Amino acid sequence: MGELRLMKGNEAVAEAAIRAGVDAYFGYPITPQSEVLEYLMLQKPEERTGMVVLQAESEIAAINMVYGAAGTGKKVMTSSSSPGISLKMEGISYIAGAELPCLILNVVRGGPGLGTIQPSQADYFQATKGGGHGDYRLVVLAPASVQEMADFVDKGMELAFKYRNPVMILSDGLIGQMMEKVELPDQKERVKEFDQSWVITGKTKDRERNIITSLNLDPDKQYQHNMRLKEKYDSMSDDVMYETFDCEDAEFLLVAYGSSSRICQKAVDEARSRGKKLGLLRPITLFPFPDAIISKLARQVKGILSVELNTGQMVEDVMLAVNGRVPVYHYGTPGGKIFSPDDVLKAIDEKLMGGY
Amino acid sequence: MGELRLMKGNEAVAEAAIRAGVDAYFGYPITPQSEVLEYLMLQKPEERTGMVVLQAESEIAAINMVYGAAGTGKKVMTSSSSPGISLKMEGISYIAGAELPCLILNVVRGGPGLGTIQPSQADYFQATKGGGHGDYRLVVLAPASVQEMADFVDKGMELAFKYRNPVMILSDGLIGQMMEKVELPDQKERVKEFDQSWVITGKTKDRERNIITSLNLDPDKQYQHNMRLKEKYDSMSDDVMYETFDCEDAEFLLVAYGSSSRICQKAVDEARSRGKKLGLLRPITLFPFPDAIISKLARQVKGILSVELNTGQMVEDVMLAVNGRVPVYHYGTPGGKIFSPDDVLKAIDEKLMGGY
Amino acid sequence: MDIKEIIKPENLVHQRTSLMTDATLSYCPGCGHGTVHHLVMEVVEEMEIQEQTIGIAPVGCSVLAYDFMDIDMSQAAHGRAPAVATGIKRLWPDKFVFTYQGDGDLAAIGTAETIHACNRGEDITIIFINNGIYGMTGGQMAPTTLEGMKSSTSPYGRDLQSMGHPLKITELVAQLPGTNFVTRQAVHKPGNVRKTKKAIRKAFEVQREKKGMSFIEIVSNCNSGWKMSPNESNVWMEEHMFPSYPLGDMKVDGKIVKDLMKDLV
Amino acid sequence: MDIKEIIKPENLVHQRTSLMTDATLSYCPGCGHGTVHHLVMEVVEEMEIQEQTIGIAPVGCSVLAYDFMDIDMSQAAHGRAPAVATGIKRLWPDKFVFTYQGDGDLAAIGTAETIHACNRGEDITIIFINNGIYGMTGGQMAPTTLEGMKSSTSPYGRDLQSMGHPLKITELVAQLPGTNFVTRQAVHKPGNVRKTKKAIRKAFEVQREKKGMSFIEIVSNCNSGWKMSPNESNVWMEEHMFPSYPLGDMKVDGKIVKDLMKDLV
Amino acid sequence: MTEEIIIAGFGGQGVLSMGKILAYSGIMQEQEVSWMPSYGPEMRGGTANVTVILSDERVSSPVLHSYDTAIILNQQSLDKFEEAVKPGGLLLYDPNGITRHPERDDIRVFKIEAAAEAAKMSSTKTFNMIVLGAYLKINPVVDVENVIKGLKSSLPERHHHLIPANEQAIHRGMEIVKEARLAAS
Amino acid sequence: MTEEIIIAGFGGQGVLSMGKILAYSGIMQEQEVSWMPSYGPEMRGGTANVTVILSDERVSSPVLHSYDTAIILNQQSLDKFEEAVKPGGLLLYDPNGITRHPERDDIRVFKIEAAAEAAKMSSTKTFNMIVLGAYLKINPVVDVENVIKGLKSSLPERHHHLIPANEQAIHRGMEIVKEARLAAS
Amino acid sequence: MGKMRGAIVVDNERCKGCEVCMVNCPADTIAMASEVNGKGYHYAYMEKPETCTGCANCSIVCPDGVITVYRVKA
Amino acid sequence: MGKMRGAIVVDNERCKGCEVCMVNCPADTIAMASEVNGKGYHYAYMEKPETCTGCANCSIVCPDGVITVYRVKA
Ligand SMILES: Cc1ncc(C[n+]2csc(CCOP(=O)(O)OP(=O)(O)O)c2C)c(N)n1
Ligand SMILES: Cc1ncc(C[n+]2csc(CCOP(=O)(O)OP(=O)(O)O)c2C)c(N)n1
Ligand code: SF4
Ligand code: SF4
Ligand code: SF4
Ligand code: SF4
Ligand code: SF4
Ligand code: SF4
Ligand SMILES: [Mg+2]
Ligand SMILES: [Mg+2]
Repeated sequence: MGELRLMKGNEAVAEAAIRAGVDAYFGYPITPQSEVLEYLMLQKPEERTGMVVLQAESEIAAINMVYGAAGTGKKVMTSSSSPGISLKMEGISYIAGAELPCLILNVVRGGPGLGTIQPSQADYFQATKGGGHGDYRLVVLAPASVQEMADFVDKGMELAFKYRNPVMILSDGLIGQMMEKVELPDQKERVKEFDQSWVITGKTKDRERNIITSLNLDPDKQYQHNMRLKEKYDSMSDDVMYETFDCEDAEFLLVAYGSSSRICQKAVDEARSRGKKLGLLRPITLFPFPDAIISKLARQVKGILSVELNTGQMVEDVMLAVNGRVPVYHYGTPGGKIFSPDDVLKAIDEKLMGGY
Repeated sequence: MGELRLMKGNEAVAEAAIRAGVDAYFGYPITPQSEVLEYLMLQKPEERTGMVVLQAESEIAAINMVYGAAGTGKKVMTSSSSPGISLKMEGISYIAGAELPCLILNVVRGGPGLGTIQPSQADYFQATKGGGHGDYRLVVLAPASVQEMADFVDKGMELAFKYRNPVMILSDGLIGQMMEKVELPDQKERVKEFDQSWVITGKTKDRERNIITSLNLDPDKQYQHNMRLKEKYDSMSDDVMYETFDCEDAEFLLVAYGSSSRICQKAVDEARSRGKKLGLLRPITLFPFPDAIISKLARQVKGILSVELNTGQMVEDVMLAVNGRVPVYHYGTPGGKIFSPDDVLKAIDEKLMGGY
Repeated sequence: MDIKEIIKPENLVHQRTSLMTDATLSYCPGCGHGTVHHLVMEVVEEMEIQEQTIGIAPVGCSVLAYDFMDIDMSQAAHGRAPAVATGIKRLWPDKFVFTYQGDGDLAAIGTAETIHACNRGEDITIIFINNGIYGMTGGQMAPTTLEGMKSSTSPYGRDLQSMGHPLKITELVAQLPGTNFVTRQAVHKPGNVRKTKKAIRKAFEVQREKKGMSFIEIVSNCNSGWKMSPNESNVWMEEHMFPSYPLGDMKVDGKIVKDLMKDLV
Repeated sequence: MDIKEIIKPENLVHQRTSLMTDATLSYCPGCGHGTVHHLVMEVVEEMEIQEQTIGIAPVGCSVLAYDFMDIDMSQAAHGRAPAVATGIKRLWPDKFVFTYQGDGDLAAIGTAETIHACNRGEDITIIFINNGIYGMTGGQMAPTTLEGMKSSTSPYGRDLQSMGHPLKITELVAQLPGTNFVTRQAVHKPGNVRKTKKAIRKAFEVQREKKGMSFIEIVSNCNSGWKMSPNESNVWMEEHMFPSYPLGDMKVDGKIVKDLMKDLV
Repeated sequence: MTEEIIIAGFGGQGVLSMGKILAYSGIMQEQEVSWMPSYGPEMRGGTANVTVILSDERVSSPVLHSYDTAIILNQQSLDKFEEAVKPGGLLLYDPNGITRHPERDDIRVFKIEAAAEAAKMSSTKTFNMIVLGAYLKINPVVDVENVIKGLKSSLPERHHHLIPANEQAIHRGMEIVKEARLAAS
Repeated sequence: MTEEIIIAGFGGQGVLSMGKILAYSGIMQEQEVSWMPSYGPEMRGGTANVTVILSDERVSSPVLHSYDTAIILNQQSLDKFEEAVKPGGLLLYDPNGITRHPERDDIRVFKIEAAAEAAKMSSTKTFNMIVLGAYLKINPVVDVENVIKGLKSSLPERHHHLIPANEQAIHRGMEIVKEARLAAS
Repeated sequence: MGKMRGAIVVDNERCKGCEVCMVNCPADTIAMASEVNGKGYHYAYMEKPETCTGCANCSIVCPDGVITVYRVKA
Repeated sequence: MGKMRGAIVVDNERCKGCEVCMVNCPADTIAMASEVNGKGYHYAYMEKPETCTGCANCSIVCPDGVITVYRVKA
């Protein structure tokens, strides 16, 4: 068993990054995730593993530093929160277009605009549908615990390199700021060999020069590039991850991710204790979305409630998976207000089981 | 009848802006829409109407100039193309959060990243689901002709002020670069009276000070703000606009907007001439999306094909509207490659009518 | 003489300007932000331009400036206040428009907007609170953080080699042809407060005459970020901040009045 | 003597460096971009550092620089090349990393990245092609466009009052402590070409010694944007661009060697 | 009536403006029109083309992959667009610089020595008007008087003195166009 | 066993770190734990609170709107959280500065004069440990020895000399806590 | 003659006890109360009222603008 | 003695006819061909080969790098 610690989600990400052998972090402070950069700076990672940590002049600079470094085949990451992530949209689209691996953490806060620094899940669309321009997708991982904040750093990097695609950890202020027990992985070595088929580390005599670009002036080439990307995104369904709670005999289903899923777990326990056959499906990957399992459960249950800290975003993906088979509802509180298990239970009674 | 001209879509927007009495344009050059700024500069709008036109140092500066000016109650606009629009995401989220009216033109090009300057419709998600952070929505108008490029400036401003919300004209390089006959509206006066209930033009003795902000540190207030926004967005369904072609007796339906819809019109003509009962629904507003009519048509037709210059975006909204009643397919070419009416006909045969 | 005889309306010498609202300032005890707020509103009051004045609050500790100043205001995205001000001023050239920004806001993320608004010579006033740190977000390193200075993102002190140098952006903008009046002041002592107020007044006069950008840096404390008491922080500021950020006018009436190069190098 | 006797391998004096690829340059006839490309590759060849050199192409006419230079390269988003270069150099401190940027890219949208990479003293080389215009997008006004100069977005000439002043960003970055070598050159005449090559060589040497940022502005023509023939444009450049953008070294070995203030004001 | 035309050649040949004049003429005669150019860096390569549609009805697709008429001004364009002419359609080309002549026999092919003629008229600027005249001779989709009207409303006042020369060029084009080969069918 | 606790008071009272020590102690005794603070500018206002959950099972919701135990250190927090204690639950408060005392009669209410005691012990820093001791007396959710272990692993080595004082404070808290009123039921 | 007598009024409830006024009073008039206000701050008060000259230094440096100054010719 | 004779080879097909080499040749060696290359450009050539000193000025200013220079002691 690895080392046990009580840590904030944000700190866990930072510590896990060092241990995962991440080569560089570039970021800019913003609440509620500044602890990532602060923790890293405190750890002197340049001494622990040689990891480079740099406070950039802005989120835009940070994401473009990530783009530059990622092109050299290194493991690179950044983190921010909602307004800062919006500023990274152009850069993220470039990284996806140039097919570079990297990790981006969004510790979501309430918006739109400056909004509030309280937790929210209102950046679901931005993360899963591509807030930047063009047909691209991110792999989106939604941690629901501090442990997963730590675990998804290495997992995310693995997926990023597997697909040569940016991976986003879509967390929120709740998971970022809370402390839980974390089992930390052992220190990994930083990688020393790079895939010379694409990295830009200097053109050696024994290979052609490598180019990192997302530009294709020839429409046919751009078309082919996009179709290849599309195939790649489709193939990601191999890596769908989700978790089910009490779904075996469920008559009604909650779908919730991240912090909401934690709250929903309690609601399910409570409902079960009252004899109601409620289940919970927690998507762990938001893209690829676990539509197959939802589609399957839609044959079993009488209705589904998508529970989110927003005005209704993931509910669309749930509906697309269900495709009309059973009614799908949304319950959520936007803008930094967090519902309680009781609120969810009330919503279940009103919306989901209302007709029954 | 107004003045007739042969104009590029981009020029039509610029001329229409002057005539609509738009007070200011802030922009930054990017192909394929630089003609908007160029045309305006050539017209000396400061002499024609007093309109202010300024080339900003970046798209980010431009959208924030728009934010500033919009807060004073003036009619303000900007334009860009995909990568530039991605840079505006934070600003757009702020404008939506602060509930300011303004007009944003996106002359979409192929992406992701730098991509290509050829036309594309791959920014549909970004425009309609909110590429920025938080729960916000834009009114999205999709012109399919140079005439509509001109008309939607005034129409867009009207909606922007009606809802105090940013309105996006989602066009593309095809509509922006092509020339067609335009009937230009007469010159409107610039507005001189401003709604003192919210504009910041200097606090006069007879009113409280006005504040433009999207910040609500109190989660309850932010929650209420978001719920009010949500209601506003829902109420926008009053302004749904769409156009139907040959839908009365259609057995199969195409759904396409903007430039795609033009190409699809020809495909419908062709299919009809071959005796196939094909119809076309063209959403004019992409948000609010015309789901009621699609839902209605889904009771009549055997299958629906969403035709887009991308790898499949609007198709999700079509599926959500259809909710499983009939099969829904997607056909599209991403990345700047434009399908021809014949390509569409082939796709119809393969995908839509394949089973019949 | 009895105190009661002195405390009479006719003997009033100084009180909070009525252009400050009743809201309690959200700043930490002893933070210079509050002092500057009062000064700006005093100038607006004295010039009788409340009806023509529009302020821009940044993202930073002063994000809520609009809660405290009784004038029309717009909050701006982090770093974008000069662009927001440009948008307003271009459409309302006869209004008085000022931004109020911190060093992170103005000299990090907002560098481009700062330089270009100055370079365009926008007829606005930028009030720039340099406290060498990101106060709002919990004391991270700012572009203006001094060498060796500790912050939550430079916990072992700012290392010039890896983290870059303290950025003297005011010296840079003073050299742009678009700026008319550029000065650096402080508000920790009465004499400095008086000078700062004069500078703000002058800045608004420059604006009235449409002579270009007026830019006022105010070196200020952030006792929370610096982890000192307010008075300690003011002493530390004199000893450490002022040598790097020397007070005084840099450009007056469009003419440079100081050897900037010396201060820069 | 017959020409054929002269044209023999052993008599070779100068030819295209083999570090340029065979692709035909995408530039307009007579455009200085091509000349600079060759110079950079000649220096890389002479220093024998092809295996250690990584270049960053901007968004601008030189967006395709990676098609022409036979080295590993990354294309960067508009204005962000210095950040991209920072990302690379921080992880590969022993490589030679350079950006190649236009005036729109570097001095408009990329202002913040330029200033901060210079201020951090990143050990990279910025090659900055100042042609006073946005060539790529069809001749719009750039930050460096001269007063009265026509462009597609200043069709009646740049008006300082409404459009701002020509921005001398090189003079600004020369004053930042992070820059070690800052110079302004040209490539329209053989003498200038030779000097520019020396400057590029020096920049790479500075990089080898990790002494901070080396920044080379090259004032160049854009005959398409200026709507002149190549040779006309070069004459016009000498007459109009050089007075505003005077050639010569500004900072050598970390020391300012020129009265920058004079050039600025 | 709907006429779908592609005009293609080198950048400097006035391809885009010829299309524009044609479209403007259509407007003068109360037709619906569209003009869709190729644009962007592909034009740096030296080629330019524009799709013009004139119709009595609302124009549907401004983008076409087959045409009623192709007006071809260089070899590259001939290679690219010969196949795209609809069976029974029209191909008009200037043989100047053409090494491989049109080969299709299911369309009508016309030759116009416009470059040579323009050189003779010592006014290379009117080259594209000669071509236009040739086209209008074969297929009078718009009246010449509407072309003149179109020129008047599209050209700035200070260029109006050039109109007579343009008109002359149009007429010259009408005179010198020759059918190269009749469609087989 | 699952114990859901809210600790609430002024910013300077060590609310967050008390929660942290509790959570760490839980880990030492192989429990599952979560610690969820209020954060952000609401803390500038001067109040701070933290939800701590200790459980033998995986912790579900770290956010709660009702609690087994409320540990209350100022009036504002009492006003806010008194109603949130589950029926039959526990409310522990320091009466210092309290003007309106707890009123519910369906919960157990305990009083701990921790501020006064800390002042007496002339070590205001141990205030929160006194409170913790009081709580552990009433509800020994974790063993004191695990609290000490928790302190050892959460405090940096250089602060370990403070541990005995903390332990003492915990014991003092255990001694001085008083039941204010029994639940009615 | 010409000597000034002053007095200040501190808005106790709004004072944050920062002590900036205190160190900037040339006459050493001000001290901090041992009691705290509703927010828990030791507020400023005139410890030596007789020394105050009404110079307003305290009031203009007070970040929270909670001091009002009065002055008369003594 | 010491006088240099030079010669240049222009890659005609890659020359863009910009004339920059021509104006920068100190010996007035270069002129533009009246024919055009495949891209339609009038390419540079040695009009007066005898004047060329092999100074390489033309070659180093050529933006397209299409000139190769040779030199011998005459
Ligand atoms: C786009 C974006 N990035 C980051 C933040 C987080 N943030 C808020 S204030 C601030 C810095 C404030 O520092 P400064 O401008 O120096 O003002 P101060 O608080 O010191 O007065 C930052 C980074 C944000 N709100 N938005
Ligand atoms: C975000 C973004 N904004 C705008 C553009 C469009 N754009 C491409 S190049 C360019 C300017 C190029 O000018 P400059 O940097 O001076 O380079 P030059 O072409 O003159 O060499 C612009 C505005 C873009 N591609 N991306
Ligand atoms: S954090 Fe610093 S700048 Fe912000 S209010 Fe407190 S002292 Fe002032
Ligand atoms: S447009 Fe200007 S800068 Fe670009 S290649 Fe042509 S001449 Fe050079
Ligand atoms: S008015 Fe002057 S003398 Fe009186 S208390 Fe204030 S600072 Fe002291
Ligand atoms: S300066 Fe103001 S807030 Fe500070 S102690 Fe004095 S009166 Fe109170
Ligand atoms: S080598 Fe010198 S002399 Fe010879 S052609 Fe070239 S420039 Fe002229
Ligand atoms: S400089 Fe080069 S490209 Fe230009 S004409 Fe001479 S040889 Fe040709
Ligand atoms: Mg600061
Ligand atoms: Mg340029």
